[in-house]
Amino acid sequence: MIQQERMIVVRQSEIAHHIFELTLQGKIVQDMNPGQFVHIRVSDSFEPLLRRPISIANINKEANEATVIYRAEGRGTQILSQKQVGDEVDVLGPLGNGFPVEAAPEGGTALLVGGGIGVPPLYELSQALNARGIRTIHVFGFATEDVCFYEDEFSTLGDTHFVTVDGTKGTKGFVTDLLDELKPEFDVFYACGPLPMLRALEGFYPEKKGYLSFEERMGCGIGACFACICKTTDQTEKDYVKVCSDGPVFPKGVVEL
Amino acid sequence: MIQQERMIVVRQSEIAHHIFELTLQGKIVQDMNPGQFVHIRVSDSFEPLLRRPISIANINKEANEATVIYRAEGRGTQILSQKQVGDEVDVLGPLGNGFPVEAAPEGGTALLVGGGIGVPPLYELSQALNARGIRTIHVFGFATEDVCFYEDEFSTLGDTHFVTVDGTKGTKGFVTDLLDELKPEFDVFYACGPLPMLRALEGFYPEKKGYLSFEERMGCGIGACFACICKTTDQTEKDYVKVCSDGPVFPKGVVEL
Amino acid sequence: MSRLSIQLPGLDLKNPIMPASGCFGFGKEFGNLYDLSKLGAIMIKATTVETRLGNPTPRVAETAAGMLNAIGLQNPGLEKVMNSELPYLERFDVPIIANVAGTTTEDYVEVSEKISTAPNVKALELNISCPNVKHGGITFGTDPVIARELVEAVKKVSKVPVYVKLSPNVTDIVEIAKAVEAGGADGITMINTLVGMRLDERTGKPVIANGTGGLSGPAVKPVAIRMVYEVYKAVNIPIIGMGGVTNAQDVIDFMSAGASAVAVGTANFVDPFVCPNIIEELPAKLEKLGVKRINEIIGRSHL
Amino acid sequence: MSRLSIQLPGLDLKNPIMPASGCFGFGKEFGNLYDLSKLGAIMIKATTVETRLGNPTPRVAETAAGMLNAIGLQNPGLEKVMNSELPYLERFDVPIIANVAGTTTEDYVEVSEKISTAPNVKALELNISCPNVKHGGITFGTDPVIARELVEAVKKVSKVPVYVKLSPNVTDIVEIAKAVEAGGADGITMINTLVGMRLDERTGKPVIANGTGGLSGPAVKPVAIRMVYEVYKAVNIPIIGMGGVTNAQDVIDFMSAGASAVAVGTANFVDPFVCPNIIEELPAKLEKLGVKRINEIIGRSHL
Ligand SMILES: Cc1cc2nc3c(=O)[nH]c(=O)nc-3n(C[C@H](O)[C@H](O)[C@H](O)COP(=O)(O)OP(=O)(O)OC[C@H]3O[C@@H](n4cnc5c(N)ncnc54)[C@H](O)[C@@H]3O)c2cc1C
Ligand SMILES: Cc1cc2nc3c(=O)[nH]c(=O)nc-3n(C[C@H](O)[C@H](O)[C@H](O)COP(=O)(O)OP(=O)(O)OC[C@H]3O[C@@H](n4cnc5c(N)ncnc54)[C@H](O)[C@@H]3O)c2cc1C
Ligand SMILES: Cc1cc2nc3c(=O)[nH]c(=O)nc-3n(C[C@H](O)[C@H](O)[C@H](O)COP(=O)(O)O)c2cc1C
Ligand SMILES: Cc1cc2nc3c(=O)[nH]c(=O)nc-3n(C[C@H](O)[C@H](O)[C@H](O)COP(=O)(O)O)c2cc1C
Ligand code: FES
Ligand code: FES
Repeated sequence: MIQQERMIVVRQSEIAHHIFELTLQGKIVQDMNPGQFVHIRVSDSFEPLLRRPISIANINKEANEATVIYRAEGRGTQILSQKQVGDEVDVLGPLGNGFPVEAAPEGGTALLVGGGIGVPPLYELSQALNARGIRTIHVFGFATEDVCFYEDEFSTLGDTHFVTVDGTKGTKGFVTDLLDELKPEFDVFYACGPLPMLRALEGFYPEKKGYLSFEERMGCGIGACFACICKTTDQTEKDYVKVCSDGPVFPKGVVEL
Repeated sequence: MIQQERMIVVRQSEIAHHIFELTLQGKIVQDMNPGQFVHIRVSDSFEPLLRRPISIANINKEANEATVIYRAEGRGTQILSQKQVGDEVDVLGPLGNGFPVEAAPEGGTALLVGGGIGVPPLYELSQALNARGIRTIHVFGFATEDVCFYEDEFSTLGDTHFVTVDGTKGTKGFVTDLLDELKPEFDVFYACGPLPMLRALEGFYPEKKGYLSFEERMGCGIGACFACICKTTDQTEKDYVKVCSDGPVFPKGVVEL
Repeated sequence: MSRLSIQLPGLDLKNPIMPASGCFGFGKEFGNLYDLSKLGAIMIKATTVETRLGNPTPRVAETAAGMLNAIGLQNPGLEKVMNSELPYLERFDVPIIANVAGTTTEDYVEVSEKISTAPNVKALELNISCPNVKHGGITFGTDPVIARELVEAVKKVSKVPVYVKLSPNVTDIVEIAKAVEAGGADGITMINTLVGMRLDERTGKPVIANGTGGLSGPAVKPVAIRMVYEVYKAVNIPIIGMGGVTNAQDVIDFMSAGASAVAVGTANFVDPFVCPNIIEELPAKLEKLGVKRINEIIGRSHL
Repeated sequence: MSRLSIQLPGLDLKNPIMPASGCFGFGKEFGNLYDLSKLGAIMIKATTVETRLGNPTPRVAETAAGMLNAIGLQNPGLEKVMNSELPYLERFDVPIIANVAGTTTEDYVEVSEKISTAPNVKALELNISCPNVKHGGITFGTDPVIARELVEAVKKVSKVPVYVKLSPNVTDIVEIAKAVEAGGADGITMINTLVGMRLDERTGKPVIANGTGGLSGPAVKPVAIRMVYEVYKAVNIPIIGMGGVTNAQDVIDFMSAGASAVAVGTANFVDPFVCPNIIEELPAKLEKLGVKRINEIIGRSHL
């Protein structure tokens, strides 16, 4: 169930250039699933006014702790990055529908493709898949080496490959270049990242099941304001979907890219 | 000279109900005089947007420290009251023209009349007068006992009398009631407090020199925006004065009350 | 509760608080968060004759103490609203105000005639002021003659009282208010959003795909209060005020200026529980003001 | 410095930054804080024929990310401005834009004719938009015909280029902009303040003695940007943009929308050093955008 909670900052650190890892404690952690997101109000003032949607990167139900990883770029995320251990953060969540872990066949292999700040939700997903005995292959693209993160964390879960636009880490280029080269064997793929990446992936593996996680500017985050809609390819049944409440994860082919 | 400085919070405590005493350290302390005020920006955000004018209650030039005493009531002063030791506060000052200490004759007596949150600037004034060998009598009015402050501090400087509207501390009534009763002997009076109090005092001692400190809603605080003007009684030379830059202290009779 | 109750044409309000149109969808999402029967009323999303897909995304952008939106009247269309959306709301003890939009007078008439027969629709709100629709809509809100004619046409067919939602993007809002009153409007709701724009810092192009968007949130409250104040002086029909309401004090302010009830828009995105929270805070606020019943403060600015 | 320089009718600007009228007095107070020669220009406080005492206090009130003011054109009058205020500013290497206000056309003509002869007054800014003056003023800004006639009358007597300051409180600002262009205006400055109101929480009465006041500050920036964007498309004379500018990014935004220079108002109260600070920040901003000279970004939103 969606709840609003003043969660407590348990840890916060900068794990890459302007990339922060923030762990929050609160009871809404119990309801979280991989691929869902939280809507964070970074300040009690009117400035900034709107909440910020951030994916859930790690869920620790025993400790009631959830971790998010975000880039502090604009005004809101910068304020968030200044929160200290013990501070309260106003969180609305968990929101949206996450990745269908059960879509991966037992004993099978899942390919996880991430781009930049789209990588975080794949960490909880990878853990959930591994917990079900599914092998995971991670192929992640970043702009430059200094914004890469979680190499060790992902490596303990499965094969992990990095590609950077400028070649400062891993191979040089985009994830699709690396996928062309690696030709991984897998049963289902999951992806989160910038739209051009999702667009490139959409038709990349025509015969495979795939799930894409989308981003869109949001108002409410709960499906009420129609800010975050995407057109569907199949305009007969439903003309559009809402990223916040129908998504952010959709089976490939659902959203018009 | 007026300067802008990020002063450092040295101490802050609640000394009466919602009344805070805040000590700030910075080099602009060197330029401060009794009766002047500072214009404080309580937050780097746009909310609240405007600075808050607060009188200087104590000046410690050796330590580069100045103290202000304020009531945390509205949004801005509430944010100010949450500042911790070590935090920075954006201060513009010192502003305005303070109390003319030299208006009290050597060896003479000064009557200091204050109302509520108008009392703070009289503390630095009283010290400055005492330092010049002038005897001070303090007559202060407050709403209730729980918002009274600095009784000990003033008592060490001179005779100190409190009056409260509800009679919970000192006599019951207004400062003018108490003055009627006390019939203090003095050479010059200085007053700061709500307009009705100043108005009552204006004609109270027709034969004495007196100085009144005014409050008005401010924009710039430096004389540029014409927000804080008061009409003058003598409309020939100057039609109006600005509380922020011509005042906040004016000889009695200057401002139309 | 009668301390907070308000009687308006067609509307028996438990309290003067209602979510504003477009900020609450058709209620379902918030119905999962709290009991909608707590609300004074609900203003549902604008309904048009046909399904509308609205504008391309991005549709929202943040501004200082406010936000821009250009949703573009996206809605499933009259039939689906009546068959799939309104029935859900019947389970709650709350009157619905149906926000009606369109491109032509005929559009407004058709939607009004039909939607006013829905059992829980107790009033209409004619959206003659949406700044995000390219054809029509906006002219209805800026021309007093056209506005009056539209109201007259709708009044002929509506089974429930008709409120008209005014645009703040006009030189003289009082003129429009008087025109819709003359046309037979039972009440006025105001204000809709101010037309604004935000540019992308890097490219310099508008952030919102539509170019301009409607500004809402705390930033616009002073403009809204001023307009409610002016219109209250000029008309004899009740006003439902809105624009930047986020807490109980804002409600007091709008009612002081002359509103008989208050709608909450953008604040629902900041805090989805804002409406029930305000309702809970109101009695204490009234206590502090020494006011017995909330209707006593309506228009007190003018005393 | 030529990276930031801008050429406008009558104005040779070192940089496109100038304090907005009414937010900088006649410069003296800020002249004590920094060297005014750093500024692109200075827009001085509105000047009228006779001394004006302005409105009763309180004259300002804070709002969410903004403020209201109702100063009421207080100024010492034409003669004193020319004899006591303008000469002080001559010691600085900075062009002055004289903000001209009045109640009748004759007032505007008289002030314009005389003040345009002052050696450092390089342009006039006709304030046809001040919302805080009861008689006249406001009508000039909302009626295109009257606005045009006023500009024509002033153009006949002014020795320097004439800019016209537009009011945002209109249904169609483009119409007014075109009218003043047709009347011979050399440039447009925009926007003046939006009419707003704040109520006292306890009494419910307006905080500002005048009742309404003009809203300025970051809250209005989206409205200002939208209007500059629209007017830029419609006229061929330069625009000096303003409304909520607080930093170098805001300057980039206004110029992207179509402004050739930018004025800073309310922000001077928040940070008296804001103008020189922005001027210092601008080159780095341009660097980041890969722009050589600042005039390259004028109107880039429209490309
Ligand atoms: C479902 C979802 C999950 C996300 N998960 C993550 C994550 O795990 N880590 C991460 O770093 N980022 C994530 N993002 C992007 C993140 O929401 C934006 O980077 C953030 O909102 C920008 O806020 P700001 O204060 O830095 O920028 P500002 O420029 O101050 O933002 C202004 C406004 O634009 C919105 N906005 C700006 N960029 C984006 C964007 N890319 N997507 C949506 N809204 C945006 C903001 O929410 C705000 O309303 C996610 C976005 C969505 C929709
Ligand atoms: C020269 C001068 C000296 C002052 N010295 C002191 C002092 O030593 N201690 C103290 O507690 N107070 C003092 N005040 C009053 C103090 O400035 C206000 O209480 C304070 O600004 C209120 O801010 P807020 O955030 O609590 O209220 P809000 O309601 O958030 O204020 C909203 C706006 O109104 C203005 N405002 C509200 N009340 C006043 C007021 N009484 N005077 C001027 N502006 C006001 C604020 O500055 C702000 O711009 C002084 C005022 C002046 C003009
Ligand atoms: C996302 C969004 C969508 C809106 N959609 C509508 C709408 O469909 N019909 C309408 O009359 N007003 C619509 N509005 C305007 C609001 O109902 C309200 O008039 C305005 O937002 C001012 O109130 P606020 O500041 O509390 O948001 C919308 C506002 C927002 C923010
Ligand atoms: C206190 C104050 C006084 C003003 N006085 C004038 C004036 O005399 N003439 C004028 O044309 N504009 C006046 N303005 C409007 C500003 O010049 C400017 O157009 C407006 O404030 C928007 O800019 P900002 O948001 O940067 O303040 C005044 C604004 C303020 C805040
Ligand atoms: S953000 Fe409001 S519907 Fe998705
Ligand atoms: S506050 Fe601006 S002149 Fe005094």
